[in-house]
Amino acid sequence: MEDEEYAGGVQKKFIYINRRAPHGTVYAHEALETVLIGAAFDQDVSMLFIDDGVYQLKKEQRPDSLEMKNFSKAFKALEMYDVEKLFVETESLQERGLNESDLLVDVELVARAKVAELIDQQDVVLSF
Amino acid sequence: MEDEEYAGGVQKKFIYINRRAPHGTVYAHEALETVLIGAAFDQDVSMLFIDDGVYQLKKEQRPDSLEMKNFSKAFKALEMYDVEKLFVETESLQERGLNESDLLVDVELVARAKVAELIDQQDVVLSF
Amino acid sequence: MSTLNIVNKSPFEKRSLDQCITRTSSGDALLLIEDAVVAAVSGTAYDAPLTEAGQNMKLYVLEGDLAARGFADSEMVNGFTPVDYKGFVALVAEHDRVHSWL
Amino acid sequence: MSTLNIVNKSPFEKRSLDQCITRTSSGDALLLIEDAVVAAVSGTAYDAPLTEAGQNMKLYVLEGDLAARGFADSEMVNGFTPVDYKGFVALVAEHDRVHSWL
Amino acid sequence: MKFAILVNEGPYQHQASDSAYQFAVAAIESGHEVARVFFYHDGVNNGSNLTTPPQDDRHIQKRWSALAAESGVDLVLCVAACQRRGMVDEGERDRNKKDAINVADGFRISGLGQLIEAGIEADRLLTFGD
Amino acid sequence: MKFAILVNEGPYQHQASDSAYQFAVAAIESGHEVARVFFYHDGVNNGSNLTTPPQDDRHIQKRWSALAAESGVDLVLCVAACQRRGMVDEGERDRNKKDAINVADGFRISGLGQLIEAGIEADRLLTFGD
Repeated sequence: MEDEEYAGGVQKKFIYINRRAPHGTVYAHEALETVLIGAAFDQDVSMLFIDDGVYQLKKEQRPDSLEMKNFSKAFKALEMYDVEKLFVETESLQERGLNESDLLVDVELVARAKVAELIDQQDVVLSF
Repeated sequence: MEDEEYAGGVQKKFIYINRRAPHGTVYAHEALETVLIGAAFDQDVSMLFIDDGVYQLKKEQRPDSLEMKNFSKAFKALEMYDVEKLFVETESLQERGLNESDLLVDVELVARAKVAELIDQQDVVLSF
Repeated sequence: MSTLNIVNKSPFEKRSLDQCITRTSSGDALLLIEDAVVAAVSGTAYDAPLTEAGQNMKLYVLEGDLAARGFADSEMVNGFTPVDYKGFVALVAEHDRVHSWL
Repeated sequence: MSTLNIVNKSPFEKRSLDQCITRTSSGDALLLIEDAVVAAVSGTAYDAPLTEAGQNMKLYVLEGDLAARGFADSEMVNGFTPVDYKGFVALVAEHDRVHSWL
Repeated sequence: MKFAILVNEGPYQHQASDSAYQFAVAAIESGHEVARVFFYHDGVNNGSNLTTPPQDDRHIQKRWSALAAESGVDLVLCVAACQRRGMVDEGERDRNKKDAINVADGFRISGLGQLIEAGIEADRLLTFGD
Repeated sequence: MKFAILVNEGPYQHQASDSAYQFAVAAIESGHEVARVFFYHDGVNNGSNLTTPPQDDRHIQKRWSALAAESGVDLVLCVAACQRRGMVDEGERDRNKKDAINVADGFRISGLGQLIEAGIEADRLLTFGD
């Protein structure tokens, strides 16, 4: 894909909300692709992982045994793209028996009661 | 579609299990198509409606306002195709605030505790 | 700065409605479309949580989807307002952003 | 005359696992594949209902799907047997019919 | 007001494409602009000119193409999704050495950047999916 | 033992097609026969020869076509689903006056009766879907 640039000068707050487990469907993978492409547009980007979306950040994913791509490694590259605001809901982790040390990357934990507030600060919500 | 016939002489017990609401996805519609085509094969056919599948039989559906086909009328034609075993789970109706008089066609009610037994009598389970 | 939340799946099939309701602010709105409209029909376990949710936010249901599934506006849980597609458009315009709970 | 029940969605997303469990006979089996494998990982609200379900039927999980999602066999709820695709094939052959809870 | 729409599912299988279309029509009738519909994932299959739905059913692709012709809505198919799903225009045919073209009139293939751009330039971006 | 498989979803969007393929391979390796794979709904999109997935990703259509060539698995696309979704072979092209063909080698278009027949003739019929 060619590198795309946006010269419009507008900066908006984009939030990518990830609520699905990886691998069973392609949505998690494609959300990440969108964030990576979108990074070229110099917008204010956040990613929020709630519900089954927290599984996307689980360490040690090995989908290669199913001949599927292990896109989870790309989460580690987000920092290079200046995508640094990764929010994970505490309750979603707890309900799945997970904690911060199970995750591939450093994240900011956010309580369920604060999720709506975070969303209400955004201009554009993308969910797949 | 051409009329298809099966001359193999084998008769199996087929059950079509319908668990999805109509219109939001195509599965309910296509399950019914399969039953109608399958009728030419002279098999022992049952249809079972559980969970959101019971909505498929709701009276007075009007998807035409959305430019979508009202396939629910075809349930009334099943009798002509000798598909007469329509089972509906009582609890699924109750949980949705429905009762038998809300349904388009005559059905046989079956308790949740008896559903597994009904399935265990079949040779082939089709679910979409 | 309010959000229009859209849910499109039956709560008896998927948990997206439950998951949406726990993450809304007062002043937000909830619109049920497609298979989710069945949640707005009274007589189910969703009467109570939706009535409660309606204390903090406006509740809407897309009437074409309700009619498609054989239900009348009169069967709705108290607090729901039926809208047609133009009403849906107006809701999107009135709120600051839209969040589809897919 | 036993049935192999297959569930493929996370129970935190869809209700198909809950809906399956209430309609199984003793002697049936349950196989979790794709996103449903997360239900077999211990430490969630599904520990108890699945342990209970395991009293009446055999519980299996597709290990390739478990590994894909970053979980090890050792993290499973008691009572689950991991199978590979050949084991999946053997289960289909051993049971009289297969019911995919889609 | 200027709207942009994201469609994540193909035609007929899920209602998403129908809902998106009905919304777009109502938005235009209400005096708004629908600047772009971006088709992602299986959504790209909405643009296939090889479909022949039953005569008594809606023709989803033709409906979209007519909307583009009549109201100038920019219908964009995500290039990466097209490659995975077999949606081909002239450029893609030549680049990937395919034997056929199946992108209908009014649709064009482009990159994901078009989605981000739509999010930046539209007043509201709205997603329809499964 | 003789197996038949029903696939209800297209390639890449859902894991259903992957799971069905892995199951079919394992069944054959275990000494069983996979008599037929019936593709219904969006499942018919598995048969498109117009896909160009990224080089480091699996090529789902080619994998299926190879399975048909090597193991004689009968890959059937539902005709009604093909018409709604734009899958065209020579016969469909002529019948519906289309400009292109996109059904890959090893796949054939036929009626739903082939699914029922598979259910009757196979020892086990197994469904993969969403």
